[in-house]
Amino acid sequence: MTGAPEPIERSLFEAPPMGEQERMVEAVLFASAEPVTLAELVRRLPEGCDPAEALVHLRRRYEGRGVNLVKVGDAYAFRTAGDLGHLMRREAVESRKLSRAAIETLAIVAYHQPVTRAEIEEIRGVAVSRGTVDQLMELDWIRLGRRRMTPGRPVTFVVTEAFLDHFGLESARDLPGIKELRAAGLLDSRPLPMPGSSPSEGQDEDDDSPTTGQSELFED
Amino acid sequence: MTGAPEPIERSLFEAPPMGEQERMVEAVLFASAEPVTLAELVRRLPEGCDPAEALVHLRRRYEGRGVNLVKVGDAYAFRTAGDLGHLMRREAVESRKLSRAAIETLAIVAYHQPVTRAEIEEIRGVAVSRGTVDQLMELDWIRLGRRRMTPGRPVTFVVTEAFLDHFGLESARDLPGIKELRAAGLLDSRPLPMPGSSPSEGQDEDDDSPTTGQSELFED
Amino acid sequence: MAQADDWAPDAQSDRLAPSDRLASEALIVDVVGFEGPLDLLLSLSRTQKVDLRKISVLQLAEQYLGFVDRASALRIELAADYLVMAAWLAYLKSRLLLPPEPGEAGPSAEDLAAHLAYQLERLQAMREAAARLMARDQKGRDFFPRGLPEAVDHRRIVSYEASLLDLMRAYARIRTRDEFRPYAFDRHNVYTMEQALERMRGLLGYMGAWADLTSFLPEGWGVSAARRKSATAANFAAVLEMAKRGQVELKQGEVFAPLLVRRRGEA
Repeated sequence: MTGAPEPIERSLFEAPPMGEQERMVEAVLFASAEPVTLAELVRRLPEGCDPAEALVHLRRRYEGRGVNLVKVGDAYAFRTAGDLGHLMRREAVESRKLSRAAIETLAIVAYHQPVTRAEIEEIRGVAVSRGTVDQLMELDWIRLGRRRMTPGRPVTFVVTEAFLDHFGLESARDLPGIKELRAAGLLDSRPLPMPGSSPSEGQDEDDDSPTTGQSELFED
Repeated sequence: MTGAPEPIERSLFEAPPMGEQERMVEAVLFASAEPVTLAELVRRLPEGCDPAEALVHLRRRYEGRGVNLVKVGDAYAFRTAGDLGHLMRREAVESRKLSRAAIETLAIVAYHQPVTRAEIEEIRGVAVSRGTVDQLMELDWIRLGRRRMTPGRPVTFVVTEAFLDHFGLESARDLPGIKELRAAGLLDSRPLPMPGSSPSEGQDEDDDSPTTGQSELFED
Repeated sequence: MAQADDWAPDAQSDRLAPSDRLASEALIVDVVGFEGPLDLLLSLSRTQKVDLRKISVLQLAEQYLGFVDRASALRIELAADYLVMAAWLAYLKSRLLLPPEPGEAGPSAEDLAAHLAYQLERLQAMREAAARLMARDQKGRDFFPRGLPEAVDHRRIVSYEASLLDLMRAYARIRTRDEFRPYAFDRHNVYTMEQALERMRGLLGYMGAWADLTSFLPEGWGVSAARRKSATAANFAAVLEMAKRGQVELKQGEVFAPLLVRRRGEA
């Protein structure tokens, strides 16, 4: 890090020592969302810096490491070493928002468990499609509970450990009640319009792409 | 790179040498914008690896560099060095300005966690305004903790890993000045001399037994 | 306290000198600027310029009461909590000044005063802590995460995201709907598209030549208008879906003519 002894007689606006310039280039390349050109590095480092030289040092420093400094066109970026690509598998996760039907069903199971399908429908006011329940079970957020000891012995649903884990809860009992929701300002006390009766409600539904909406209704 | 000659008679499923494990941890952490937990590293590295030790080496290697290895709760991440923030202005995201009420509420949750809404109000002397808790939860800086085992079983709030990550804290114990505050008794839930007679206690919130307050989080 | 004296109510509040008017306006601004009585007390306590532990609660009570008097003289509406605090401080003041009644139970006036001082000190401490917290290096401002997270493998794993907040809001939405609008969903007279689809699928095998869609109404659904409407709409949606899947064909001679349906591939 300490290269040649620094010539003290140079100006106040002296460029930082090369070790410092290397740190700067390192930080800029790391944080940037795209490869950074040399011109851009010159612009971003203090006056008098020599990012080209800093890049040479930095490149050497990362040689053989888990991450390498590579040149992409006329720009520079850090990239995982080619032989470690197999470790990167989990990064390719595509996240989608849960449909409104699913989140409502999930909420009802969480608050009312163990709960039967008929009870979920009673609370939501609409039929629960099999796809919704299947999806929540596939996500391992709900599972079958004990059968209800009533005529027909319907199955019940309860939330899973994975659910608690995902939502950062210690137990489903930690969920706040309606009064607490309102007190905490999480709940608008203004009555909400029924589905489909207002434009604002329509927007809510927008996060379901039309295709997912359909397939949920028409699952095979 | 080539350390001691590798004993060929050892098993096929031998863990890679420590230098190699370090490279792997480096690659995985570099590739992720979010902190990666130790458990996740164990899962992703080959059988028999010891990422905890690799992390120790790696942390030392990046000391004083433009990018540092930091610990966030149980997880690890690379972050640019704090003194180089000025170079990254282009990357800076305009953050929503928090209200004074939100900032104070956040601090109270951080320093007093787990804390009930009534306790936050008792400390601030005013009701927690609608939307404040909402905003902090939306930022994913606070979340629900365990319910307090007192009459009414009120919900509690605690800070999240995202909070620690945002403020560059390893744990809530590293909050600035927390030791001094605790030593001065300012983090105690000090019982009121006479229940119900204190001005700020005005409401019927005295259901929280004050003694349970601190001990839960800061047990060590 | 000089300040408290300044705020003593005086009779001539109706005819305010310009300077008084300015003062009263400042007071209004101040009242608005305070976040409740504790905040006001904390501000007032600063004028004592001592360690909050050694603060004179008696003096503070007088300042506060002076403030409230002044506000009422200026006809400033004070929120109830300010008045509750005033009443409590007046009580505390009298307890501090008078010798304790013999045989009196409960905490002493000194205990109450000490607790108030503690509350002020704690609020002050949390404010300072909040300021120190916000002064820390912050992610996205002072230090930065990896700007270019790498996704090497192209195998896609779909993960569904939902936050606890989403969950609570969804539940709140359902519950409040019930609260404000009596639950009166008439399922008896509603025929769902799923039901229709299920039934029409079963009938698929029997569909030969072109047939009027209305002839497929389920039994008991053709009598009342409401039920007929619901079943017709459900059947219509169901055959549209089946046509989309290539299971049936639909045709209509002209606008409002009967809608005809047959199995696809039927000559």
